[in-house]
Amino acid sequence: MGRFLGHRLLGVLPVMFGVSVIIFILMHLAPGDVATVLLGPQATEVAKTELRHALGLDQPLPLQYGKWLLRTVTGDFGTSIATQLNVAALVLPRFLNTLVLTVASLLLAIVIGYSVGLFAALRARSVFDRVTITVTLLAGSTPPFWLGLILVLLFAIRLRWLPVSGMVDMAGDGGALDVLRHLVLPAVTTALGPAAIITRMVRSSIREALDRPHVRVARAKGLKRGALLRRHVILNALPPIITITGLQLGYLLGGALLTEVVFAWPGLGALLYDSITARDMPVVQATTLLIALSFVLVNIAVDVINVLLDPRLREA
Amino acid sequence: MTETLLTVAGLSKSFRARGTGLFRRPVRAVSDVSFTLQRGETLGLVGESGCGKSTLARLVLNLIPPDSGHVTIGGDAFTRAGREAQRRLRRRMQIVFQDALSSLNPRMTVGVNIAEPLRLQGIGNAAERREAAHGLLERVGLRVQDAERYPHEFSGGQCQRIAIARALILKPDIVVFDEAVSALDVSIRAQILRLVLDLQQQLGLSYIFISHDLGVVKRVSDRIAVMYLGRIVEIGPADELVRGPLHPYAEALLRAIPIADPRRMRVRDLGLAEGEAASPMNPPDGCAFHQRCTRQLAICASDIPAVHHVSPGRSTACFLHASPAASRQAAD
Amino acid sequence: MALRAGLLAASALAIAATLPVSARAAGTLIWGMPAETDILDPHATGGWSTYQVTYQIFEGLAKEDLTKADVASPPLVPGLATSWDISPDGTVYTFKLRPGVKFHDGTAFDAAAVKFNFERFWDESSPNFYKKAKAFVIAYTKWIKAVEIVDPMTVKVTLKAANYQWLRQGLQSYGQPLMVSPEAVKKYGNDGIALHPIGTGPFRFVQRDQGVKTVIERNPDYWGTPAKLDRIIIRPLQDPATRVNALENGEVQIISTPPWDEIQRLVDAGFKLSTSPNVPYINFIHLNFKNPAIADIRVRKAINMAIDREGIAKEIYRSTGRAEYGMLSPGTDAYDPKFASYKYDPDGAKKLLAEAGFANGLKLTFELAQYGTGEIVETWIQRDLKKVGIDVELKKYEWITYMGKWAGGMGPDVAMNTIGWGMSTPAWIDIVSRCDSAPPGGINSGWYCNKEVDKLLDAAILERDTAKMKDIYQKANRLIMDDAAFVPTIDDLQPIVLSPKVKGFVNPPEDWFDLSIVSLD
Amino acid sequence: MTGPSMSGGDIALDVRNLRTRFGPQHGGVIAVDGVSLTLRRGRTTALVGESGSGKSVTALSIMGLIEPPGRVIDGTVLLDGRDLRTASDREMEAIRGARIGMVFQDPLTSLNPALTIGSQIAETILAHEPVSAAAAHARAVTLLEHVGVADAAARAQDYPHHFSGGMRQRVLIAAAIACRPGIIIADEPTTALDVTVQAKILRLLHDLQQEMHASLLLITHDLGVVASMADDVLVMYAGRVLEHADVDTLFHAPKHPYTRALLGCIAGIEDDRTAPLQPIEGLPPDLRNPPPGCRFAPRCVHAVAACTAAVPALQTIADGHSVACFRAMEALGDD
Amino acid sequence: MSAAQIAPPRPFRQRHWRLAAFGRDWAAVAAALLLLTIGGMAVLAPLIGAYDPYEANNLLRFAPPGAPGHSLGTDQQGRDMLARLVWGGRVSLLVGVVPTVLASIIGLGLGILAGYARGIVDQIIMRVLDVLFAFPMVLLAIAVAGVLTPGVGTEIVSITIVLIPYVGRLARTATLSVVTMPYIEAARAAGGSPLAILLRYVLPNVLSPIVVYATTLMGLMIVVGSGLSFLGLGVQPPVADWGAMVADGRVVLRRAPHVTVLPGVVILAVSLAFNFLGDGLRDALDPRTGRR
Repeated sequence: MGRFLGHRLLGVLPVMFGVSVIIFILMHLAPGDVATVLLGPQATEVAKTELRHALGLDQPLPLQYGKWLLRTVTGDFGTSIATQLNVAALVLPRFLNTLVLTVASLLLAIVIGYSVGLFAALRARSVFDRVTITVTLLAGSTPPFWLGLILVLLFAIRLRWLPVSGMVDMAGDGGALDVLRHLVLPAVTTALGPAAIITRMVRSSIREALDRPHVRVARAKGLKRGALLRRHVILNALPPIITITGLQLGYLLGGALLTEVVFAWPGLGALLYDSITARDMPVVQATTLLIALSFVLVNIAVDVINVLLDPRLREA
Repeated sequence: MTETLLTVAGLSKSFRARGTGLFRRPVRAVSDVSFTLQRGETLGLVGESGCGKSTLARLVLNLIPPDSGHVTIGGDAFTRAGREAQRRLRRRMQIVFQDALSSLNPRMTVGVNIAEPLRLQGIGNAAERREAAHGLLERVGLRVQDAERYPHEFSGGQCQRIAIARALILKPDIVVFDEAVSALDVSIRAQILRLVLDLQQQLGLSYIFISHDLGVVKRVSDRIAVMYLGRIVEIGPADELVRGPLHPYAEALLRAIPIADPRRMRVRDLGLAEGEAASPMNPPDGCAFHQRCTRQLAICASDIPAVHHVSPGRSTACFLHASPAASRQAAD
Repeated sequence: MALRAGLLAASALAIAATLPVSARAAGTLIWGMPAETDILDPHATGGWSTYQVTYQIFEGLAKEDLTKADVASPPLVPGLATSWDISPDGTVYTFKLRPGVKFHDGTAFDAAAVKFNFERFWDESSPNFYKKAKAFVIAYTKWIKAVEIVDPMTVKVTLKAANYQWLRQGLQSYGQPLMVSPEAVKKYGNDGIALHPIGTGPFRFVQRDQGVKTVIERNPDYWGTPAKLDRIIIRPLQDPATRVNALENGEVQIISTPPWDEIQRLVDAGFKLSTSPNVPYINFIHLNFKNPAIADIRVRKAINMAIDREGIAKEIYRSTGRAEYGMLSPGTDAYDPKFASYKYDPDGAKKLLAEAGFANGLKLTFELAQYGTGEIVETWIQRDLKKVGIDVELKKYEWITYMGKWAGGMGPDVAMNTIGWGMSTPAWIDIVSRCDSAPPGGINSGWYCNKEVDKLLDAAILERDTAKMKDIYQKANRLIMDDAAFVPTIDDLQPIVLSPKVKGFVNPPEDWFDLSIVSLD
Repeated sequence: MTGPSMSGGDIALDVRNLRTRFGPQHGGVIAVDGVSLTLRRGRTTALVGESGSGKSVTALSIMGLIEPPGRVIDGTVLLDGRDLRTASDREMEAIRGARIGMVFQDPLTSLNPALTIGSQIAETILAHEPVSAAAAHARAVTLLEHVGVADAAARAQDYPHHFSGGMRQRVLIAAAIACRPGIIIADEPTTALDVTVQAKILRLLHDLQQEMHASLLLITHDLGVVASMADDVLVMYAGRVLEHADVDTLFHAPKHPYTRALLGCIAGIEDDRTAPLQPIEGLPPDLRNPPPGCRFAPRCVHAVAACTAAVPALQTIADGHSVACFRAMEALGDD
Repeated sequence: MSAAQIAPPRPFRQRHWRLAAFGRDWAAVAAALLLLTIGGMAVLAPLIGAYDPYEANNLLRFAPPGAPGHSLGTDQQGRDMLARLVWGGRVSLLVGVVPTVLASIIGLGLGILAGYARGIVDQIIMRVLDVLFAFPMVLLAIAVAGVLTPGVGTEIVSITIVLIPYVGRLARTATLSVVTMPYIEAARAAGGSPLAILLRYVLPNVLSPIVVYATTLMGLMIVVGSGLSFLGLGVQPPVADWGAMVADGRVVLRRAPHVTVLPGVVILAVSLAFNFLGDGLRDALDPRTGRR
């Protein structure tokens, strides 16, 4: 187990390296000049050159990358070009905001997905099962940004039950309950897709587990329904379910961007979008790495859980 | 009259075990296997699961490269032959697998499947290949119309007929059957066995017939080779071997088979071999069978017995039947 | 476990959903802005949306009076200087400083503080020099020759040459010489001012939550009339629909740049619309003189005549825009509302095109920045040009890419590009129309060059007499439009929608506002 | 060998006219079509047939383990006078594992890979007896020893993948007999095993049955296994029982042409290579569209017109010997 | 457009295509018909419809659906909604279909190569795909689109790049399961060259899960592509695809909800149709999965 974990964690490095190189190259391929953006159209060429020099943008690319890498490895993510804020100080609160949205959406998706999926699997081919399948397809086909708009129209504008946007009250002192109120619509919007996927996975995985021979053996032993489901069905159906749940978490961490835009949720995705458009390289790099890292770490966590669930893997 | 078609000499093959940790060491699947096959003869290869018989089949067919040893077909080196030479030699030896359906390409019609070896070998034009396939379809007991259907539309027995037809389309000298009837029901199995025997008679084929079922092997084979943990422990004429097995493992195998006659054998009469088969991942020193052997000698735990010729056509790898010199040595 | 936690969260959400919108603290104004403010250091920032915040925190020696809406241009009034004296040759400015002013951190404002600030954004030899500021405040500092302390409350600035627009040039976007607390600079470093903006203004900085909000509160020790509001929260709400929704739900009290089509509905619903008739900027199209077709003046005139500006102003801007026929922005002294150039005349345009040899049509490329909500004006222009036989391909670029292309000048394959820009000084016109403003010297993106115009512009800046100065600029404007060098289009009259509770808001001829006069019911 | 005893107290399970259908009422498949059998204490009954003959479905029907879209549609399953077909789910749970133990075909997949061996045996006990988990586990260890697993206490903590196929089958047998059921149903218990392992498992099943004086219903396609284990034999074909006899009669005086043909098909170890194989021609019927009359008729060399006209009933032709064939009483040569 | 929705299906065993099975699946048939209709309308857009999608009519702004002459109403510029939906479909379908096809071809190639060659080739390909995989899909698309000039071409390129690792992984898994099939060995025993085996045995058998997956992906990419357009990274005006139409309409969401609702419903319907079609294909191509 320890070796497995060590091995997997070591594997994170090349992936992160690859991610940072790609982002670095992409950002440098991007047209547009940071100096023009920062200094405005009036700035003289001399001033722009000086700024580029000050930012180290006139150095050869590999050198720039190497310096960046060296600083990053020592934990220094630099200063945002656009806002002069410390990148770590800028990115971390945004990451937490995204985490709030992501975890809330995921919990919602899990509650819906696990219960509906299980119920549908146990009643295979029933009306409920068929409806579930259709609804999950429908949910998976709904553009979330559009759904967000419709929900806003209904619940925020027409009914006025919930705030339109933001993470906290505009005045900014609403406390945890206020955050919860703001969380409802974006979380529902974001949760819909993952809930659909999780539902389908739970359903198919439970159905597959129900078909395994040892379930019949367990029934032949006279096990009660609860014990049967718990010990012989759910336990064995879990690995793919956990894998897909982990994937959802990973994707949500970086993929809730559109929801963040629609609801003005101050998350990481929106920050990254802004930073890309502002060519704010240090922020883009830090954000991308953070998102990719969380994604990779979530995948590792999923693997670890699956290994713990499966004695065969546990011993290897 | 006898003509040696196939010579297998000293074939060995190890695999690197999958996974990490404990079982990283190489697994010896086949160790130093030698035999010959005469024209028109059937050699039965029998052994229990994990004994390496399927690996041996793939080695003989050169589907996987051996670590050592070689295969010669009719005097031509097969292993380590040039690509083109190897391709041509493949025409002389074909294989029929256990899972007939999986051995047919599901995206091709039965006719195309059967004709496929011709195509891969670049023999004939489309019409000729088609005709050849039709001819073989009838020969294996199916109808010409079946050529246009797809494999999944056929039952297991029918699929095996198709697979046999495909194996025969290159007009090979040798056909290897790898557990070809094991998955079939008794009545269908008998049909296929009869077909296999009839074809041999009609076409003068030589067979290597691999199975875990000694009853089936005995029924079709002239000679039988018994495998245990990657080695041939005994080889000899089918009748002799069944009547009087030399190797203790062959004997144990025979005694464990229930006979379909309640008057002659009940469950109490079944021979119960000691222990369980050793793992190929972790083989014991010396004779692989010695821990289970009721008649083991001191030497069995340390030395690997060589193959000894006991009588014409019979040989075994057991110290009990070693040459007198070896026996004496063992007794000391 | 995960299941139970999920249930908890779900029930908490359900409870939360039923609660009413909480009451707000009185005296707090929340403003929904379309853009995030960037660096809160007035010497090192360029965006007007940022100045809408920094203007409340910082002050300059001179100020523009933003409490009046019905003026052509905001009058220059004393700020941290109670008065200034300009030498007869126009090169020496002597500022008398306002006594008794303290920065928000308690630092006294005096000549030393002024000197310190000048050193920071101008004097490269000073240890206090902030390299980053140089590029921003350049329009102001490039004229400076010397800065001297005359006495503790008097500062003398000597210019390299006369420039009667100099004071006003310092109050435009892209770097303003506002006074920053020297103590704060020493304490937090030059870069630290962005996070600790400490000035003398009516509001002081409270908190900045990047991308979420910026909070400022009343400066109780303000030297002038104290601000009426306790607190202002500025919220970046990039999405226009979000801004409207937030306003209607009472979450914010003011929004900038409302969607045109929603304005009337908002007004009908009881919200107040405020526009500025004299905005200090203008929307226009650069025509590219390097493009073979555009090089023909008949084509340039035809384009000018083909566009139905009044239609756009009415149908798209919903009367919050005004058709423009010249290049002087309305927020300057020199603007003449009666100035006319090319009237909407599609038939005339067709005739001109035919004369130019394009009777059978013409294909042109039009570069523009992507605004995110559909380029409704540009597509209108595209349709209008189509009617006179010009096929326009719209090439849309993401903002930063576009900035580079625009500032770098158009290549010969491009016919036109567009921008909305301007200042409350007519001297702005230099930057886009002088020969030596061709990239990279300036933003004359279409490579327009008329020596006559240059001469006029040279003279204008040396003219101390306002009336004569206006006259020169109007002559230059006439020349430029005779050349049909640009296509001035429609001005956005800076519509702002306010909750009826907001009192005293003034929409002046400037890009930013004086919020100290605003109050809430 | 004693003849079948007639005493009713001997009967452990009495199955009458069992019918099980898969799929809809029309167009479905009758997988078990009127099977009757009687299990006696201390005796082994073999159900023999080829794949698709309905022998496994019969066992599952008895156990109440048929799952939708399958359904037992007719018949009675009498256990001590109680018809299991009318029993509630809860009652069936109490009977399964406690009164009837079942061993399945594939020991590789019949154990839950995620649970220890010990807990999979103990769960049978815990499901039926009010004992502590520790006590159940202790009994599981004893059971493991009983079925011949060495070092049982340590191995109870192991997971299935540590065990060979034969050992897993021992574990499954231990779980099936944990509550000492009066009836053991073994569905192809050795099919997936090597022949040397098969011999041991057969011996184990036999010894346990004797020791517990239980009834064993042995389901297999292997006539060798039948010959060595069974007291009574039922031959099934396409969902129906064609012949029922004691083992000696069945092997030495079979009456049904199918039984006889089947015996002719087996490649016995003793048979000479020169002896011609006598396969049954044709394929088993498609149960979605079964042939009229006797279902073996299309493949039967002795079939006459009557065979396709009506279904021959299972008729007793001698004490303990019944056959479902119109020509059962005729002397038929095997051509 | 949670990218998570493109978690690859587990590969299934190959069976021959069964048209009859597909024909029985009414949902799939209906979906196919819907897609054909919408696709046909998009392709034939210049030939049908009474209105120019770009012609604004200022007198008829925000006409609700059912207005005379404008069955689906008009938008904020008075442009006919139906015409715009039809013309927008050209772009939306292009962006949904083309990148999926491109990525399928590239991913299939890489996946088969990795699965068939194994060893170092496999390692290199999979590590590169791992890196691409670690980018959240939408962000990678935005990063690529942000670098290149916005437009249909960019949208296609960025979505293609995003999809490659997904298809590649599935193709590799499918290849790994196919290469162990006995029919591959049979072909080798018959003397088939590696290339012949790759083309005649591996490719056709890996293809069907990819086709099914690609069909489902097309539905998702319609949604993803519309999301990119929603952010302004898509087509150039005056052309507007469905996502851009939603984005355009959101400012007038209250006043004229149909301007936003209609394109959203169309995206949903088309995406749903691709999903149904994918499910239908899955069932038709693999008899093992039961009828729904």
